[in-house]
Amino acid sequence: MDLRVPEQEKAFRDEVRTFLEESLTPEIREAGRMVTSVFAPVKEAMAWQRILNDKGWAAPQWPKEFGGTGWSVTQRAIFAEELVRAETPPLVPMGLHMCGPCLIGCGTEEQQKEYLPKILSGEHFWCQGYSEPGSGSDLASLKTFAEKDGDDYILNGTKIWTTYAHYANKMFALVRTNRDDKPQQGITFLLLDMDLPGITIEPIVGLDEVPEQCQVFFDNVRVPQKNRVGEENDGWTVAKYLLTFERGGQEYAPGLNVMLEKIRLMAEKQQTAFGPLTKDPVWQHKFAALEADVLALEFTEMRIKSALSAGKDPGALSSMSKILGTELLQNVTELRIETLGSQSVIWQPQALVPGQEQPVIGPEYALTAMPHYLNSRACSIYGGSNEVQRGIIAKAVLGL
Amino acid sequence: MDLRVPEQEKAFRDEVRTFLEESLTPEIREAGRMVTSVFAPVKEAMAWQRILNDKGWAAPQWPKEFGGTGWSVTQRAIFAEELVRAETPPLVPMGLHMCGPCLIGCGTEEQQKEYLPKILSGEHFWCQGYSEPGSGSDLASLKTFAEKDGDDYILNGTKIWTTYAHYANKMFALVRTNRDDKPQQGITFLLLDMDLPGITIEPIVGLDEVPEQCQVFFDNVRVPQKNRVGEENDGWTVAKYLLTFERGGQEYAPGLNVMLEKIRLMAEKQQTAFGPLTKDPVWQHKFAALEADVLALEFTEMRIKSALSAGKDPGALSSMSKILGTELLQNVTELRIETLGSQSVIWQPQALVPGQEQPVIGPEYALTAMPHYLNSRACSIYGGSNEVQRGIIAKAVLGL
Amino acid sequence: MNFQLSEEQQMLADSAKRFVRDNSDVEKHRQNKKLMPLDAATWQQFADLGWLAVPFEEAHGGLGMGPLETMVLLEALGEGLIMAPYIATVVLGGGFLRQASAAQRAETIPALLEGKLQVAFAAEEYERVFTLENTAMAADLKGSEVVLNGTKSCVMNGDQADLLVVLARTVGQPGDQDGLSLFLVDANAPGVERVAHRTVDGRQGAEIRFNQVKVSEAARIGELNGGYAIARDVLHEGLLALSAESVGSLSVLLNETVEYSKTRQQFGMPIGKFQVLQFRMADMFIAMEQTRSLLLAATLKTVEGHADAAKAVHAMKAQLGRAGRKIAQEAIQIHGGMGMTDELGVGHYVKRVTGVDGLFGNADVHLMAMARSA
Amino acid sequence: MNFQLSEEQQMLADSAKRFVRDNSDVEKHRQNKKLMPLDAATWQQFADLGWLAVPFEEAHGGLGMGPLETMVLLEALGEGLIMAPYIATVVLGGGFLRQASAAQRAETIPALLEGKLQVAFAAEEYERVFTLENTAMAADLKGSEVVLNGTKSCVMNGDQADLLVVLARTVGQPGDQDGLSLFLVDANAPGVERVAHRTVDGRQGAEIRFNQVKVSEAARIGELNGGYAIARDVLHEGLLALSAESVGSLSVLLNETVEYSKTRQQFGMPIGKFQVLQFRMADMFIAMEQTRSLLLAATLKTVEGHADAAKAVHAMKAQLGRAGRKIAQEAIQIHGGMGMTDELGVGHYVKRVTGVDGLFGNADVHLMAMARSA
Repeated sequence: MDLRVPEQEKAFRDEVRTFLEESLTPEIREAGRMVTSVFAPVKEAMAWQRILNDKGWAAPQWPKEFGGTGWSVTQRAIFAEELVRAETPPLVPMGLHMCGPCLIGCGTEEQQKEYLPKILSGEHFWCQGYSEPGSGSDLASLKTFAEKDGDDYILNGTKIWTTYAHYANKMFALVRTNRDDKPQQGITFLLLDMDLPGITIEPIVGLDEVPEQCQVFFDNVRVPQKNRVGEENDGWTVAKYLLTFERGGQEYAPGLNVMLEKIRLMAEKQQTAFGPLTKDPVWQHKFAALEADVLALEFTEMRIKSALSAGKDPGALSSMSKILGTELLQNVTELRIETLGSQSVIWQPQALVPGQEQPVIGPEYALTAMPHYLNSRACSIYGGSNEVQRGIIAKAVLGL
Repeated sequence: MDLRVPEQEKAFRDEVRTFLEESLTPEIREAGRMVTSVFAPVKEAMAWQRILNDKGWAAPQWPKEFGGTGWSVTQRAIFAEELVRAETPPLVPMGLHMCGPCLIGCGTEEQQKEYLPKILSGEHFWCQGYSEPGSGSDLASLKTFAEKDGDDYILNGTKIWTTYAHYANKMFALVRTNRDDKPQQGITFLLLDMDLPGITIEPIVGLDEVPEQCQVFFDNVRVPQKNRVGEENDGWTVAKYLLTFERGGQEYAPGLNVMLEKIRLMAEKQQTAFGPLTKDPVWQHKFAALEADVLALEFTEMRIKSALSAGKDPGALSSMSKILGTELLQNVTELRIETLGSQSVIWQPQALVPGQEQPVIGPEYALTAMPHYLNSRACSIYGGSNEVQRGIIAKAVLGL
Repeated sequence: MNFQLSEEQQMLADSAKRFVRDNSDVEKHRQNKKLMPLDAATWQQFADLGWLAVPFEEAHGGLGMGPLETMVLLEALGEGLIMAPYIATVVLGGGFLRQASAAQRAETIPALLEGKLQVAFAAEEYERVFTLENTAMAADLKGSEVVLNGTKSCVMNGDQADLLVVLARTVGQPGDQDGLSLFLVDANAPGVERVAHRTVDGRQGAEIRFNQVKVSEAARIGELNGGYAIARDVLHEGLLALSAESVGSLSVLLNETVEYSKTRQQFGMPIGKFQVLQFRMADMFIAMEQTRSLLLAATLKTVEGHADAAKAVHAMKAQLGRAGRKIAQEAIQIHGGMGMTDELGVGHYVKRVTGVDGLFGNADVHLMAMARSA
Repeated sequence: MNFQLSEEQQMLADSAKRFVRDNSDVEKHRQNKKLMPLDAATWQQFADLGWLAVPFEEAHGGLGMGPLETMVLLEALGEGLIMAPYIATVVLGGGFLRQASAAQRAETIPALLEGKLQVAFAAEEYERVFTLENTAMAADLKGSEVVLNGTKSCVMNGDQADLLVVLARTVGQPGDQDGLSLFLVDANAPGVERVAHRTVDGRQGAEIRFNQVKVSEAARIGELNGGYAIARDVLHEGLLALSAESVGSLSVLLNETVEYSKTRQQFGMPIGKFQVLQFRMADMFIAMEQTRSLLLAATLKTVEGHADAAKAVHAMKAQLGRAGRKIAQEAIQIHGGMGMTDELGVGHYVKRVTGVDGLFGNADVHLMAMARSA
């Protein structure tokens, strides 16, 4: 057992840092600093993706033959950490992290050739049509129906929580093609253009007043059958491939460490009647408890990477990292609003729009605190709610 | 709305205080101070009951005609508070608070005349035969069977968690008399002598090394049918009468306040590197949070009493007071062991036996901390586990 | 001991509940995404209903009621998420004006009662954790005048106020209770610059900069350097009102969550049938009722002048922060995606409850104040 | 980065697990209700297996291993609730002796390795919240001698120890890191009075009173007034071992609770089918794995000498307290009445985990130490 980092990995980290230093524009940096969600502002995120793609680094997790980097587990982790430490805006994940892998695993060669390069370049902007008003955590109950008609499917129904559908020109969707099968069967994975006749998009305004999500309505929308990925009624297999592809899941600790350090700096500026807040034992106690939790998560994530590097299945540890990562993110954003007191009550969502010039009221560092606190409440809901995740641990890990 | 206390209630409180001052012996006081459970040492508790009974105050909750005091809701609460504040040992509840009320509500006049005076005097020491190894929170599943035979029932089976069965000369029990009915039917409420042939008692040693509970085995035990309370197969009605009788339930806040104050005094004696622990902001923060919780519970309990005094049903508030009372007791005992550090790790259960002379190792006030912490873990298990209680709130109050 | 409302209190509660049934502000919270002027019509209704007169003595034209009646009224307003600045103008503003000189009272209270005067308490400052004694903004004595320089932050209703009550330090250091003084300042006086802003809870406030603002001795409330005790007592009444309002909001959050869970289907049944959610809603219920109990404790102890009233007020604000956080977070989680939208009422209640913890010291600040007032 | 055990470590783990399978101490925890002498046979087995030699350099007759190997060994011992005083004698005692003078080492280490010497670290004092720097007991310099007076409390293994390592204050005040010194004291020296006691976790310790106990300069470990740094580093190794052992115990608590919930029937089904209990056991699992992660963090950072190793040790002890409390409480609650008995193993594991938080500073003490070491 050791934590040693081989020389070539140190060199790799330096290479990434130098690249970031040289290629991040002031606009992209600002957008990164102001992020209050897992979804960054589209314009800056896409500008950043184009820069990364020019370098060949837009999709390190993809196999090299499809445009990936061929990096090791450790290199990919280093790259991800450095992006987080430099506070770059997160890339929009629907194409690069969701649709792309499904196509790589289950798409035809033709589909791969047609779509993958445009995912990398950003020419195609994807949204994900999975959830429906009646099926949130219970995806198997989805109802949007695709009826065969000649070479096409005719789509009717509605999708909800479709992030950035109003920016997207493509959607990958799970739709029902057979009502008689068991719920998880009879579902098909389809690709479709967002400008097809019969599609209506209604943005949903969130608690932070940002229309990040949408509801999308399908009224007799014609989708060619060649846009199907995998077999008909076998869409569940395609969607599940993503889990195999992203074994080990996302790393949360690096971002949490960045946020903790920023909170510490903010707390240093807050004066109590007895000195700066960082000297207040009650604040110290809360902060230390969170630091301990994040350090534990950091090592849990290292145990996952170590297993992956050794070609083993990290299994149970991955199930818990989503729960811990999202709940610690919520706790960290909560400590931030507590640290800022009434400064976090001042509400200026317009000031978060990149490039706007209106002066900020109050300390600028307080600007993102409340929107991020509110937005982060969603983390324990989407991507398989934390209730679903705890159920998985109980059943799959503990055998209950 | 007001918190005013009428003059006659103040006078009543003074009367109680004077009585306690005059009649508590040093042995009884010591036993009260050393209590680490809801069950006090038997000898001192019974001595105290005899003193109270001589005054006519052993069962204030009983109707006056059966030996109660005729006090108002408020007077009873004042009396209970003063007992707690004087740290008297709690009276053994099985006769006075459990069997007695059932007999008052559902016993025949003959049963009432035979048993109630001896409950008051302590001549009869009762234990409660409800739980069985297979039925804890799920009482309806009990299996101990009473078969009719002439004028008797013949009992076979076993009861568990029978507090103080090894001291008792009487048991009130729920037994199955019909296996065909629905689970809650077919149960009968029986009274029996503990010295009957066929009864075996096995004390169960607890985490605190005290044999407080027992398992009781019945091997063809003959119980006369006249010892039945209520109708055959209708024992559930008898047992449930207790809920009606004790509407509003127990008050926890007075005892919690006493414990908090004792913890504060202990904390004052603990030196940190920066002064007494009571000046440590982290300790202050924890202590204040508990004080706030207990103050809230105190007023929740006042709201219950106010409703009862006005002849109203406190309903939902009673359901939550058992949860809060027991969990705050657990939190308070937890803060106490935290306050005492390694002093609470020293283990001297023998020093808690009243009247023993061996010198105590470490501060005497630390003696009860760990046994009480461990023993109090049971509070959220017995008397309808807190899981059952939360289920009641969800279903009966919130309609879920 | 008695927890029943008097007939008069019950009438006030009924009238407030009727008003709220007809005038919930949830829709306004949905619509207002920029700075809005005061809703003058609603305010006039408040005046007409006599609500502005509640805490004033009859000698001043008021109804001679107190914190108990304010509690009853505010709890109802909280249920409707009513955003009228009652606490800023009537409870805090009125509280200070009742302690002002006869001349000041004569000049201000009649206008306030008519609904013609808006007040704000300028207390918080940037980068200073809020407690009254942590006030740093200096008021310099120049002869019989006082000159104010500095900035007050997040002054609730500060954007609409005609009159500001300014807490400033005339001597001493942050941390000293001594040396604070209170001044009535015309919000439009020379040197007063206000930058209005929205707040997360759909209300409005202002950053207020004081640039060589001169006030006369007559503008002072209470003794020079003796502002702390007055500010503390008035603030405590404000916190009682804020908590009463929040208890109203919390009860709606609980009810809406419970009702939503009965209709929302997942995995073939209403989510309210899942034991985990049932227990969490039971805990929300317990948290809410415990908050209500502390509201009663703090209000009654204040009204009756118990020695531990201040401690109970701190306990209540702390509980409000802790219980409010818990209930709000669970309300969103149980609503799922819908809880994250601007569309449903629940999100607006959540934002109010979250904002309240940030105002006038959060839960930790008040737990430590409890410890100090022990 | 690599989290795989080396071949040697794996062998040690296997041998420890074999031992524990054949020698669980749970039955002894059930039986021992009074003070017991050292289980000499087990201790001799430890010596024969080479375990006493683990952390000593080869030059001293040891195996030249370190905290990683101690971790592997102790985790296995924790699974069997083995009560042999390995941490007191080998980890803490050995840690101090390795820093002692050549003469002291020659006199003690061979005996320790043979299983003939028991050691105890006398650090805690009554009514003093434990941190090393909070030590008050005075050691007075009289010429070349030092005279010890005072009482050390809850000295684990103090009842059996032949040799005591005593932390005392030679100058300064509680709170000062400077001015602490360490002395090796014969446990049977004149003026040393020991009152043995049981501890909640089924182990034993002693109150040790020092009455004019004279020790020579040669008995000092390290520099005069310079004991703090040595004591801190040795204690940190002790905390690593204590945590490793506890992680073993926690994993048993989790497993036994999960297995019990699969068999215990209530309301017509195994209680492990109730969603609320499933989620709570999932949270127990998470808490245990997070503790294991911090154990790895603290141990590896210590072994490799990272700058933040001390902070990680504090984080680990804090997590151990918090996670241990949570897992222990849930284990009892889910076992119901059976969890409260002396009969089942679960209660003994609970008592060990509860005791561990009380030793050498609880979770709060170590969270604050984290803050100071930031």
